[in-house]
Amino acid sequence: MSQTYRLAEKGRLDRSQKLTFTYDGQSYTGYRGDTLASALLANGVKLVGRSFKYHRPRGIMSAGSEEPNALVQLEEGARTEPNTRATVVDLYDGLTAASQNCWPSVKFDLQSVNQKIAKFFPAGFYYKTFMFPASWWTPVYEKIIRRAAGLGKSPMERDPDSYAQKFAFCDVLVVGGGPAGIAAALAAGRTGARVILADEQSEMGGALLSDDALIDGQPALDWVAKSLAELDRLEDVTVLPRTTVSGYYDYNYLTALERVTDHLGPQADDRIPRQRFWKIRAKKVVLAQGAIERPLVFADNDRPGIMLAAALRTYINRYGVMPGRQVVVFTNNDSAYKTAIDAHTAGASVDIVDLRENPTGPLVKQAEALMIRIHKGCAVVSTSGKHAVTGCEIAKLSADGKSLVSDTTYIGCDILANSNGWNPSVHLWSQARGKLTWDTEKNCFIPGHAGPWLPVAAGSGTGAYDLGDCLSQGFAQGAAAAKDAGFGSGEVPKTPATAPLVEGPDRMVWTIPGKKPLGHGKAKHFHDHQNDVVASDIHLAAREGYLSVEHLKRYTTTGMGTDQGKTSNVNALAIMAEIRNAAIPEVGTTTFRPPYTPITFGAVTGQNRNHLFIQERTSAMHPAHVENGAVFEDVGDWKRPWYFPKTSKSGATETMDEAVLRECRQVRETVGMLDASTLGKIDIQGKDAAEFLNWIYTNKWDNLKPGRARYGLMLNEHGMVFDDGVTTRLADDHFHMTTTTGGAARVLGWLENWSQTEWPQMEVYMTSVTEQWAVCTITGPNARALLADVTSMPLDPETFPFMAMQEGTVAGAPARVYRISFTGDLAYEINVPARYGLHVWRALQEAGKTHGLCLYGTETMHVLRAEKGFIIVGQDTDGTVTPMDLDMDWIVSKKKDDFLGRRSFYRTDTKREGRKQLVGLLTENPNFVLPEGAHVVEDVKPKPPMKTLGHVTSSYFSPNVGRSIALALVADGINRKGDTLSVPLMNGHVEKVTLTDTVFFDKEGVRSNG
Amino acid sequence: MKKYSIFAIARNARTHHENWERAWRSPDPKPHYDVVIVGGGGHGLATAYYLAKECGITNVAVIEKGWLGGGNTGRNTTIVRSNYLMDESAALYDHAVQLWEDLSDELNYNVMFSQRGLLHLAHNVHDMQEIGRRGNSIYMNGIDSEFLSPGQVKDMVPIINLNCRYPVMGGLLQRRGGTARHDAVAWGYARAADAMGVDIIQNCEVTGFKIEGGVVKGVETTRGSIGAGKVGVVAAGHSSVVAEMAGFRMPLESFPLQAFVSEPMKPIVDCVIMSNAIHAYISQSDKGELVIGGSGDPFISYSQRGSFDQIEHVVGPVLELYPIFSRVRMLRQWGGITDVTVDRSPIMTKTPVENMFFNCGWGTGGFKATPGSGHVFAHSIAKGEMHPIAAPFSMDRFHTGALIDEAAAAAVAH
Amino acid sequence: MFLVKCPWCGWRDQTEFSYGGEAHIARPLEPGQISDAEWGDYIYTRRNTKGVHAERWSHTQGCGRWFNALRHTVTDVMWDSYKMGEDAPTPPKDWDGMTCCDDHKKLAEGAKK
Amino acid sequence: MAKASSLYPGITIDTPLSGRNPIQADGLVVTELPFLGKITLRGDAADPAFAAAVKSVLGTDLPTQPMTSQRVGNTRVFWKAFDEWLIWTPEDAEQKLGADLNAALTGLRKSVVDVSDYYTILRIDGPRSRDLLAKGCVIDLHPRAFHPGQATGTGFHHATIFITQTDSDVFDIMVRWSFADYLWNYFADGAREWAA
Repeated sequence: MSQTYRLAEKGRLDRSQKLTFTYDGQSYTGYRGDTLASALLANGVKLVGRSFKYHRPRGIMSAGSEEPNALVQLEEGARTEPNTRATVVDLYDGLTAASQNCWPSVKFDLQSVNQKIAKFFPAGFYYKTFMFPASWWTPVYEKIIRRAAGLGKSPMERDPDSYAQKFAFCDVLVVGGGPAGIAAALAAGRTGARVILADEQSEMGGALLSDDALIDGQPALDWVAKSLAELDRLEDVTVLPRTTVSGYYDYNYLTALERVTDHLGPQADDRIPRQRFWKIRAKKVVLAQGAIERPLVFADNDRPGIMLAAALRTYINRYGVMPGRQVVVFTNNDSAYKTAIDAHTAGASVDIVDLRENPTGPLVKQAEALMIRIHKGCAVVSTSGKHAVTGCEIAKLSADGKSLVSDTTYIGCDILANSNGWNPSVHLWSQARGKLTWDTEKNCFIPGHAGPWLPVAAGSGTGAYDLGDCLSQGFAQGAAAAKDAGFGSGEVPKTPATAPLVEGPDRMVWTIPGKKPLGHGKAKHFHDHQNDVVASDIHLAAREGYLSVEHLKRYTTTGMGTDQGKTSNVNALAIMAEIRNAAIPEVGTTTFRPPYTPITFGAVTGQNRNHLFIQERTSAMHPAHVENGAVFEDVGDWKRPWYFPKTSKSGATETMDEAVLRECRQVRETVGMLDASTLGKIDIQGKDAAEFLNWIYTNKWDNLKPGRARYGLMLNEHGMVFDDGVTTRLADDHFHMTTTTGGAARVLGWLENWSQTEWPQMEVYMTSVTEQWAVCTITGPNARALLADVTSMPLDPETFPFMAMQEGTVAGAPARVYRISFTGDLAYEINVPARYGLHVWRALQEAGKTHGLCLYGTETMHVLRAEKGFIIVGQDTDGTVTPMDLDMDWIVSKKKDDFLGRRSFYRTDTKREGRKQLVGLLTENPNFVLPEGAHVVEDVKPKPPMKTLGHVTSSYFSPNVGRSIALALVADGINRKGDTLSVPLMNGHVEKVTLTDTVFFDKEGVRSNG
Repeated sequence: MKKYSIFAIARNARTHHENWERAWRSPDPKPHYDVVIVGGGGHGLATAYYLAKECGITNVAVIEKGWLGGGNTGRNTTIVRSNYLMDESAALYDHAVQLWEDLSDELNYNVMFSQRGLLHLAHNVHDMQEIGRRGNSIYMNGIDSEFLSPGQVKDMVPIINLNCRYPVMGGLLQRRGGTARHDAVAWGYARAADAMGVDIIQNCEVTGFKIEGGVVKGVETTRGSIGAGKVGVVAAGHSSVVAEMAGFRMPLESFPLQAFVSEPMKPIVDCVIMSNAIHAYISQSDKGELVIGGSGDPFISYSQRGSFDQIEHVVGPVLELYPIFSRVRMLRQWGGITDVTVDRSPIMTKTPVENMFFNCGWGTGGFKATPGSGHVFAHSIAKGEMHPIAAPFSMDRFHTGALIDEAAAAAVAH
Repeated sequence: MFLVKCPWCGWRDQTEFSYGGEAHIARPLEPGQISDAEWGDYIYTRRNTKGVHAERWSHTQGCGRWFNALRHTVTDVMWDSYKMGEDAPTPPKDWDGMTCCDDHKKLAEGAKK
Repeated sequence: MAKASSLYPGITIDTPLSGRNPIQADGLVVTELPFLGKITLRGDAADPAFAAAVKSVLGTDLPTQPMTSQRVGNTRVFWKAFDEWLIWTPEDAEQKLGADLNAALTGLRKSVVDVSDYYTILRIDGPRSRDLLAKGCVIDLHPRAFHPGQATGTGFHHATIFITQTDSDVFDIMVRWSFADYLWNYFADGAREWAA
């Protein structure tokens, strides 16, 4: 079978490019310019899928992105994608697609048995069943439902393609490249404004691509080509085909998905992004998206071969496909006559079934002149055919449209085109908070009161279906938009001449009666084809009280499919309105939510994936850490050395525990070096700097001497600790603050906030200098000797005491050296401008060889500080802990009247006795390391629930103490030191623990002098 | 109320489903009710249901400015869990889970409570400490809790990319957690409450309160004055607005929170997976859609929209954890308004106005609590004293400092 | 993603800014003299206005300065911003957030004519 | 590139992008401008004493209009905020300039901080520079919207950047040391589609 249904001449195809593709394992050919849908139809393939619920055979209903039925699994393997509309896939050579949601095949689908028992699946049936026994829901019923769920299959491999984002700015964004959109872009572009014209189709022209209209007496597509050529010459105009504007957000921020290489398929250059996600900020927006045809809701209106009238016309004229031989056009309006005429011209036998008793427009006359059979006042009341439509029965309708008033007549057909009028595409208008108005003449929603960003609409998206109107609106709105954006005088270009559209009125019959009452018998009146929602479901919902549109949608699932109800929503609303005997706008409109058509996760993410997902921040010494074999820990976005495992001569590498034990011992025995560059650092200057710190920290700062450092706790206004660090006074009006690694940005923000908004009169300026300084911390008994090898600074404890700072050179580089300690041992934090960091680290490593230097990472740092009972904010505190809870009353100044957080100490709960307080824990078994997070209880019960007193915040095996140590927040812990409590673990083990002081090592604190 | 069952469906199939009765009436408001519930979402309807069912108070109205279940009930990602850190929260949320387990049966409405398991991922040492504490807290409260190794995480979610930017170091699983069908919860409660005589009045907006001598006497609405013995306000994102009408303020801020679904696909994610470090949570509905949520916008708003960059901030993490979804498409995004307290715990409280009770501040987590919240709130209103489970959640805590700080315990970095 | 007007740098993408909550909440001058309830209100209670909301923003990625702004919280339309210490501008009483500042002024002028 | 320090003999100095080859694509070259001096200056521009003192050191008035800059020889002074300026100097000139500013501003409200290594600078040169920046920059860099000499802080996905246009198709982007690798990789990845 080879393109049997292809017309000889027609269509915008490049017939020199024959393309081969595969559908359901069968090979076919098509041409460049085809969509998958048009190519399938050209090859006589009508059955392309199965519906969601009943697994009814389905075909191609539309020729655009509104398609509810023809969803295919495109490609295989890593590039497979589910639920792809065959109507928007540009055919490329080698394309592979398969039908989905059917098994074993689309022709013989076992689950189509659902049709037989459809009576038992009315809307909402699952809310009424599967409740007995309750325990069966998840393991039994839901399993069955999930087996039937979904449509296509997710890819199971990593996507080999790349994606990009583009931030774009323009004066005028025109959405839609039909006649109105092109006119708007021309009018705006000629003023010099920056214009973006985007259209979802592969070429600009919109409805003109399927039409034979004339503009200024020439084929309209000549005008399109000429206009595009002009737009191309305008420097600041960007024309984007294959680009769907998907979302309209605040302040004219619109998102658009450009399918850059989809039409080339997998053979596209892999350096080019597959799709580009545009984020456009426009000064003005012109919405010219056109209109979508509405299907009629009649009995068994879902068989393959039943399609929208305009879609058939598109297949004939644009794609050169006449997909059948016998056509019935079923309509309530004149526009479908064009389809009938074109089908007739293309050689098909055509019957028109017109709901109207007396259609009178010129198109009707033209059809009559062509001797096309017109059945007036009639409706299609049944259809037949197994895998495709083979015929239909028609009958006369009563005046009220509710019943048949004649016998039925059978007409054989293999295509049934139908039209229930048009819905202007108001989706973006609505997304932009614009109101919608029901046009009672045109029987559709049109843009009403605009949202705050005042977009304008033009063309058939406003309900204007006349080509001249579309052009003149486009020109006018384009010129006005440019003027509003500051370009041009607003002068409107002259509209070229077109033939006026003369159409008679439509006849609205929202539910076409069938041979039996609605819901009786087997016939189904679909309004939502994809989700298998039928008119009788709306009646059922109404009967049961699900009257609001949202209830209706949710109860019946109408409009919830991948097409988001583009062809179904208005029909559903109208049917509900009829039932409720209300006007359609009274029933309501549904909310249009982004995206207009589905957008790939890949495009939304763009480049922000893999190594660009979140930055990996590293210090200046990172290359050395890699060389030294560090294993890294993620601390915020930073990669910090966690530990430095050694590999023995035999090739065995230390485990983390082994490495940490070794590092812990060696630091205390000789000297260790840690990269502390990631700690936050803030330069604070100004004559009120000390006063400012008095407010920020709990302790006093005005009495600190230049060159000296002090530890501080920072509280929020709840009185809870939120950061800590050492701050050094460099000069009277100059401080250097350090913060936790994770808290750096938060603390700077906190300081700026108070300084700028509450105390602007204070003379103080903060500047982040975190990365300015690379920091090598050396600590341990040999630290002084090591440092002495690389500096000429005086290091004797008298000249350079604990908590002091000196400037000088270290390993030849300018440095600030702080004698502060997070290990309790003698320690120096050597700060050098980051450019020298790697050099100084390497110099210290080299010099350290004679001092027994070991490199250590964050894990050893944590153990060593825990040995000394030093807290880590965020680990030993959790935002509910005051300094008093930490037994750090000493750091809370009694001399200051106020500081941030102070007042909260005096609240009843904050000053209460028995709050959770930080204590040390010693396990009964000295080798047992408690899991962090385990809970401490007074009374152990055989099983939970048990009343807990608090939890273990830090827990390690300490080689230097020779046993396990832990810190915990325990209710009334400070008063309970010496008590023995229990820690019951989830595995059933219960460990007895004794509450102790938090300092486990060098309780006298003598080691900090070395 | 005619019982729903497979037999009822079979019976009605014979009459072409033309004889189903209304799930709830559309009554006009009566002049006076013993209790008026302001807000026809899940919590409000549950409150009315339990007032009627357990407290014997059936002269109750639920007034709703839009359509019932139209607020956060119909806009959330349907997750149910009780793996909370603080004892008070655990008691509250597990009370809810216990009610969830029998809810379909109790309401004779299938709310599709699916205990498919809820998995929290840990991606760094701090996360591991956090789930260590959380897992043990949950365990100590007698609630199910399991730690999973990365290998066990992979077994449970074969499509996950363990070695992502922040590698998965472990997980915490609550097997009793899962999802439920959000709309069905509202509809089920509405139908059951209606059957006991509760008037559910939709399209009726509160415009003010009648307060005499510090005691509430009634509610002014767009459908006239309605007298009330007691008033329970369950207005979620609009609680501040309602409180303003009653003359006081609540310690709340309303933030937009967004969620989205993918196109439906054959199920391959059979549990709920949450991640804090790579911020996204994901489940796959019984229709096959991936249901995805993340963090809210950082500014207050009643716009029910939120910003697109929040969506990007969720899709990125989803692809980091599940790179195979790159070609999967986002189908629909929407926003809700979350009423957030500083300690990320709800408020169930008496108010400065006598006989007026507030239930709010559920932030992003209200759906899972629906039955528990309604249950204890109904008992509190009926008695005039807060139910013991609700008592710690009173607004006094913002004066005493006795916060129930779920946020502080989870969201700190080091 | 709305735009925020920095008083110095002009209208910029909201992602460049940090939100700082309700504006004009001064820290109590003598916290020791007020009750727990008053202190609690200062820390925790906010107007949470549905309508025109005075709020603080910082142009974090731009100039780094804090300022105040009026935004309609139903539509997220910002009326205007003003520097710390300055009085808030007053949008017209009929402003429902459905027009942006300049457009509203234009519309109001149009209505006068 | 890592190289020998000219101030401190025998010392190798590095930048966060040491050792990277320029990113080259059709119409695009991205390079690092390493080791430029950078100073954050803060103070009260409305104070005539401050303005005069700064002018005496810089030889030019401070820019007081948002998003503007001044150039004196090889030194560029950028408006960063109403009370904050950023100064780029040639390599190794920052120490003297910082000292001179501190000396001239003694007693006035001010802050002078050397941030030379807090940041580095990437230069994007070529007709595609705007296309590359449009992959992440949330401000409009169209010639009508942004001109040579203009400068502002803004965002590029996760990175905070400071961007200035130096010539018609040349943009200099200052970024924190620890974000330089990220931004560089982003540009490298983004330039792939124009790879020569």
